[in-house]
Amino acid sequence: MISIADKIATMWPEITLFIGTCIVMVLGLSSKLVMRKACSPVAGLSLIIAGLLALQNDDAVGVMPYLMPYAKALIAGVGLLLLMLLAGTVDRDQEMRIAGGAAFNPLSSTRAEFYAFFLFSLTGLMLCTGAEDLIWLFLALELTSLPTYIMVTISTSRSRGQEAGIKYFFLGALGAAIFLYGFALLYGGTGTTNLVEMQTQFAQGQINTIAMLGLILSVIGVSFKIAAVPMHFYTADVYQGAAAPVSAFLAFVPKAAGFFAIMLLVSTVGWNQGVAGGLPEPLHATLWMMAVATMTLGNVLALLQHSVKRMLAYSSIAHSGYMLVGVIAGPGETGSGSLGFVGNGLAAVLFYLFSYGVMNLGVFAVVACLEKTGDSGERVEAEQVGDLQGLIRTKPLLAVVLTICAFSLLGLPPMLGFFGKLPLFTSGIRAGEIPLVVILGLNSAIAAFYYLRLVKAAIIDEPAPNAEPLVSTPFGARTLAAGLSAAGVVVFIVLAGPVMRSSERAAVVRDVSALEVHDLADGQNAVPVAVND
Amino acid sequence: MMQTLAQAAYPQAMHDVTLYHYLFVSAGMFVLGLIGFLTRRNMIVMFLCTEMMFQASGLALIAFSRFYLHHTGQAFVIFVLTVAAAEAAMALALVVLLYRKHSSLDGLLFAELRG
Amino acid sequence: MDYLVNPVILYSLVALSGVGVWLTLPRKGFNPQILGGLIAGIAVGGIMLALGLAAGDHAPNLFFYVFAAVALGAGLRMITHPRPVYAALFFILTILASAGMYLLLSAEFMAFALIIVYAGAILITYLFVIMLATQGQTEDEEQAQAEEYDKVAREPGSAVLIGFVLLAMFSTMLGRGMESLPTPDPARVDAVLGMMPLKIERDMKRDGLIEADEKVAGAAGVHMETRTVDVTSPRGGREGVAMPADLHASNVQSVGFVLLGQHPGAIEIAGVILLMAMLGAVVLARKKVEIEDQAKLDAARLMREGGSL
Amino acid sequence: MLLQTTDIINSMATLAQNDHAGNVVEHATQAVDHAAAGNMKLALLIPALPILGTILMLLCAIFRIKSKLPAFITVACLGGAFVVTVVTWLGMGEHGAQLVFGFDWINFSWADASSEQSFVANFGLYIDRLTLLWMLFVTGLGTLIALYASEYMADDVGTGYCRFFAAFNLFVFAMTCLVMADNLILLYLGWEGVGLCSYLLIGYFYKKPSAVAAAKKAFIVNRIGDLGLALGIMLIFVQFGTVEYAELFPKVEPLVEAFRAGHMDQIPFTVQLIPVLLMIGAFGKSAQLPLYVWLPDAMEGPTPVSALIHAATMVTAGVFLIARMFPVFLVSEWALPVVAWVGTLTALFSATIGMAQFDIKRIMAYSTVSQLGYMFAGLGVMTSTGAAFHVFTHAFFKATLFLCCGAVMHGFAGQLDLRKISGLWNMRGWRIVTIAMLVGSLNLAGFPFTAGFFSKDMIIAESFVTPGYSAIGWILLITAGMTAYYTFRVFFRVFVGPVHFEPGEEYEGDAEGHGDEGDGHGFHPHAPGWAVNTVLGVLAISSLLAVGTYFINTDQHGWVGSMVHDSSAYMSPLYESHGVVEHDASGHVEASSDVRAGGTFFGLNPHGGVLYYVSAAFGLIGIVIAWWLHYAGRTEAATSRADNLALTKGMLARGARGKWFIDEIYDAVIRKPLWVFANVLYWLDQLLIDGLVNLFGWVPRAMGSLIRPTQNGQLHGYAAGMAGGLVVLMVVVWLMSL
Repeated sequence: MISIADKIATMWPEITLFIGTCIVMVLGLSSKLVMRKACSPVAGLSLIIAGLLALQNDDAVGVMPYLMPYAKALIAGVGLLLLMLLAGTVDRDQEMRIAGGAAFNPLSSTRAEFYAFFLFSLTGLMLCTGAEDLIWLFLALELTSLPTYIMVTISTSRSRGQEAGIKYFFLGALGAAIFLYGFALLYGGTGTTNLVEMQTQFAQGQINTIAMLGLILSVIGVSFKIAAVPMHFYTADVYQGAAAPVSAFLAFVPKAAGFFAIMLLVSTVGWNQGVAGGLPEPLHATLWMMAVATMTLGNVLALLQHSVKRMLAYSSIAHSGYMLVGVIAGPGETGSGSLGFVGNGLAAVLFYLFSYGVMNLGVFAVVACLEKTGDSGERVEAEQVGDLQGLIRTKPLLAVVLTICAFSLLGLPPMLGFFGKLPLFTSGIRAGEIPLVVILGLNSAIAAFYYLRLVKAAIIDEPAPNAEPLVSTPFGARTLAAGLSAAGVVVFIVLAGPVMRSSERAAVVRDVSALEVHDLADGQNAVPVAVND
Repeated sequence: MMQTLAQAAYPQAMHDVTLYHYLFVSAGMFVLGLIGFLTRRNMIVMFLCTEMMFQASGLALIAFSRFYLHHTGQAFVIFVLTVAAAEAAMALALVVLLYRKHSSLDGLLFAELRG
Repeated sequence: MDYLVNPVILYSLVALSGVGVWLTLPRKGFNPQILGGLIAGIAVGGIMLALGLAAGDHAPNLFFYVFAAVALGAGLRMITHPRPVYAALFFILTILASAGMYLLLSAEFMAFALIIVYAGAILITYLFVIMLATQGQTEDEEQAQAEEYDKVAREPGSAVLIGFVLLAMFSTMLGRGMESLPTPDPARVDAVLGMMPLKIERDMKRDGLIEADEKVAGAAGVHMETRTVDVTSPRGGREGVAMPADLHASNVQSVGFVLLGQHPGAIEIAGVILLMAMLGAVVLARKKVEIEDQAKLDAARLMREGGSL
Repeated sequence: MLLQTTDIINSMATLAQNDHAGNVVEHATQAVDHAAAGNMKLALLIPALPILGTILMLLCAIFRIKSKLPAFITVACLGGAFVVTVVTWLGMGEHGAQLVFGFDWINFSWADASSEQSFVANFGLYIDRLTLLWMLFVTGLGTLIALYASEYMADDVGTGYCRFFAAFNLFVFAMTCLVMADNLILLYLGWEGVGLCSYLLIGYFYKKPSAVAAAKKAFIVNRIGDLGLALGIMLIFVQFGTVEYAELFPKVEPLVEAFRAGHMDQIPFTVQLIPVLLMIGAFGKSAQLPLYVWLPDAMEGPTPVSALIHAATMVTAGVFLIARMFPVFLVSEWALPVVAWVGTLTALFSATIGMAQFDIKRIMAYSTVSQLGYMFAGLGVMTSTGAAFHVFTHAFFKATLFLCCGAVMHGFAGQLDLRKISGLWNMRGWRIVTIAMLVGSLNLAGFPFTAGFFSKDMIIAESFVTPGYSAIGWILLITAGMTAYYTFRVFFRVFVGPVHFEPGEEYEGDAEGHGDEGDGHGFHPHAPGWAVNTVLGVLAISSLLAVGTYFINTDQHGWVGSMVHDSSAYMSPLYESHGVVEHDASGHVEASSDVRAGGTFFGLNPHGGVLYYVSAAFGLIGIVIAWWLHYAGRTEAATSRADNLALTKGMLARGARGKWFIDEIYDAVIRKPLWVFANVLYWLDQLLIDGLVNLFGWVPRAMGSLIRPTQNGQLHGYAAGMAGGLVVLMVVVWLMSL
């Protein structure tokens, strides 16, 4: 166990974010517009500094020793894009009234808190990546998700936001109760909350039933965050009810936290405990069924949607299912016979998180950029697929962004999403999960239907004759976020190499077998036996 | 009093059969909380039920902590209490907000988003 | 110890208690709550009895059964009582019974913390909110206070089925894992004592094992393997003075060492969570329910005119 | 792992300046020459020019150019690519396969204790004669079709025009990637790119619901095939540790040896699985049973697109894939027989459907499917030369045929029904079209001494030679007769005979002047202009001249044979082991001295020339039947409306009756049974195969509708769902731990 001083040395990014949070909380309450507007630059600055600090750090910590630099830099990067997208989500009415001459009333402003929640949540996400202990992991997960409940609720003044908030919060609490019970049993089955000790203990002997039950309960509970079946129910309602930028936030931040947590938890048992290698059978069966159900359910329900946000919610479920394939496949052997990145399921998940974060954000950004006039004269998001018809004629940039990102989400070569999905396939094959890979392939084919529907609406269809004209939101930052994510999808086709390399390094799981070999060598002074072949 | 209350004189090891009794009660509390969450429509009571599920975890943690004769589980419970308090604060604020709007605490009022 | 209780008996009793709980849940018309409660109580009591018989000498003492009965009974009443205030009060009872079990488990600090923090603070907040949210306008409405949605349980059948299947699974798997749990190490209990030479010195002085002018030679002078201490004094030190057998670190001391020694980072995170929760509660509490209609129209007009921030 | 950004445009510019510094990377394999010469690096221009064209098209679209400029830019780019291809081919000399390195694209390597491994897929070109053969007709025909399209699409000048040519260029680019790639990943990129562009092009008339549906169908059916290819590629990497041809082929070599020696047990099962997966991809792209359904529907696109897709590019991709990966196919016991039989059945099946159609473009579509069946059969019976030769000749004559149909369609306002047009030969300005059509038809029908005759014959002869495949030979012979029949049915109906025409559905004018719109009054077909005529002339002449290639390099089965020689598709060791030595093509009568272990044709050597007479006879019989049924004695186009018109006016009544008489016989003896049979097949096709494909679309939706009620918006329902799911998983875990 490392000392607290060493631990703090790995936490500078989080500390930076927290300092940023404190500054933002104060700035947002200022009566000066310029100070209030400084909230997001300050948040962005703290994210940039946190990202840079994360890259500096290279201490090996926990069961996935090198996860932190990659994951934190990824969080900071996608966080920056999300920050741009979140511009103007709250306080729009109030700022308009102030612009119209009303006095600033700090009691009705939520800008400070909104950005603070944003940073709190990212802080929690970063803390997840460095978790060495169940207690730490539990708190980090809660810190990640609690602010998102409030963000959803206050993101729009419409009652749908509150409905989304209540569903998200209550079901989230239920999920938290489940994984907390799992953590308790995991502690009970091993006698320790420390993940490294737990891993060593698992590697030494049979896995206790209580520990296995705890592990499975934890994974199922945490899968609420990644919106996997059976914890997926909230997803569509919440994504639809929240404002589009917040939905984009939900599609990345809790999902990333969930995957980090699941990877850390599953790493403790490792991928060589099954009868024929791989995960232990009960855990394998659970994850397998979850993966299959998740990707299938997400895709088939997405087919039926007319709301872009709902469709993206279900597709987000499906993408979680894809990523679970990587978790099932595991990191693969090291040493000879290793396939490296293409055989490493965890690296595939980490890389997919990156590509999914970028490309999914692009589509949400397009929705966030568009508004139409609602029934009672107020502006509402243009979230129906039908609203996007003929987008290429009115907003060509957004239409191109939508097309690129949708193709990428579809996994069409040579888009980034293709390179994200490829290692999931290859690692699945490497792990011998052929049925799973076939289902994954079929699901990718199903996904073509609804992503192409988006593209068709935007590029091919004519706008309906009596359609409300679409208006851009007056936030350049949102358009910038859209453009940047589309550019990211294209640029990282070529630049994917370094990211893949880092994700492969980040996917290293602490090697317990080496310890055992070492112990054996000490114990019985093994002599190599000539094998007659 | 303390010595009579305590199952086996601390720090002697606790038998695993005894541990099982506590775990059974803990599982029972968890399940009761779950049933309450599924059947009660009053949002405050629903949240009370999640608190009960948290308490079930707490009881299991303390029992294991006693079994292993160390105190990590007890420390865990402190954090569970903290998080439960934080969640309760936010949940109650949310519920009050919704009550002011709808004058009802019925969790089934919210079914506009579906499909 | 694959099964403490014959699985057939266990599962039938679990099913029976499920039936009992199902009967207890409030519904319209015929409402056999008392009967249901009795059935559930008898069934759970049967399980407990069977467990106790199977455990023989190792069965927990009587207090456990009392607290368990109170905890589960109050829990059942909490989820069935139509009035939220009573539900909260019954939950407090569950908490108190849990605290009792914490005491049985030698977790005194957590027991009292639970009562003070949880039953005393958090649940009182709940009570406030419930009273705030469900106050009847006039006394006539007192009867109507128990609102319709509180009187009837939603889909009790499926909920009970889900819950009790889960209970059966849990009890089976928990029982199966019992025998292969890692062995606890009693020596670790007092490991923390080695870090408390002053406490040892104080206790040993009280017991007269060392003289008034002798001092324990710091943490390095405590040998927990042999339970002896080295003492120094102006008269020349002694080595290997045996500690009294009943000298243990108290529960609070041990928890404190674990908390601050092993999880200081977690405490910081917990602090951040509490700050965030406070902020969240404030934001939600002051959020206006509706924008005034005029303001809404103004905002809409500004938007139409292409106003920007 | 190293992945470096190289700007393709920059590297192109460097190449253009003939700057020899850098850019050529030596791959460490012995089997392949590395292009050190400057003219080989020039080959990078072949993919670069079409992509440049795409970029220019986008610029045109941005600047809203409303002229034919985009078309001519496209022609220039593709023509340039063609010239570069020719120069590359001439510069090939006697070299074998050569690698040309473009830029680093995907390059990971990782080292471990025992070895260094890598996953390399660079943007590099693998140039051997097979590649060049394909590129010659892809770029050549692409240029000609683009020129044709410049006139054909003239009504859409503006944004649509730019969109069309942008997709056109992208299509050719994807095809060059597919064909010239030096690794399977780049091939896959091209493969998917071709699919995407076909989606865009088929759906070009996006206001027509049928076009959109057809585009979607094409895309989805292709995706099914692509899944097979993708899995195949992954399996190749898993099995052989590389996706680069230059490294792959040497690794397959020992397995081929093992196969030849009969040591099947030395070949892992997974290796035998690879060709099956690749085959699924090829079947999808090349429209073979059961995945051919998209191709006839793809007629909804503009005709140049049909020509491009059907004649030269997309559909031959499957043939190319199998030809390129031939060594991999050789190590499987079942792969090639399956290919042969699927091809043969496809050929027969679609020929029967083609006989019962009235839409001339659709007839050509089914004939394409049928001819592709021939090519697959050729590959299956291991005459890759024959298959490649047929691809080559087919490219020319099918392009001719399609463009002729397009000209007719264009001239007669979308009319494609062969009962409603007649006697083009006698109309002004249609002679070139008719002649071109005749040339194309002769080729397709396998008329003696046309290129199509020789290429088809090579496949049929080989199937008689190969033991166990004589049934295939017979089916192919019968199909050849059917092909001749339906080809000349179109020709006799539409292009010769009495003059008659009715405008198609696109004709809208003159309604107020006559009131009887639709029967052709006031409608004036407009004859094709210079661009179309030029293209048709060039194509007709090339189709005729293509026969000449058969007599070049006769010791290697003609020029195409020499192109296939030295490529991966040529398998000299196996060739002899199967008892098939190259026969002397210059003298068919010269029976090879050793009558092989292989099959014979009634005791005669199939390569000995006897089949030339037999297949010529089959073709001629088909033509004669078509002549008798559709030309002889016909005085009026065969539409009932035209008949009625003739009857009421009392004119030409006898002729009409006579025609009825012919049609009665035709109906009773041939057409009715065939019609029934073809309709049964068509029905099967619609119900079974289309049904399967539709099922693929329907099942997920149905599942979705079933699951949807769980998303009822109720908080408690969701909670119950979560808890219920938890319980289900717990029960499974419990059952597993029993």
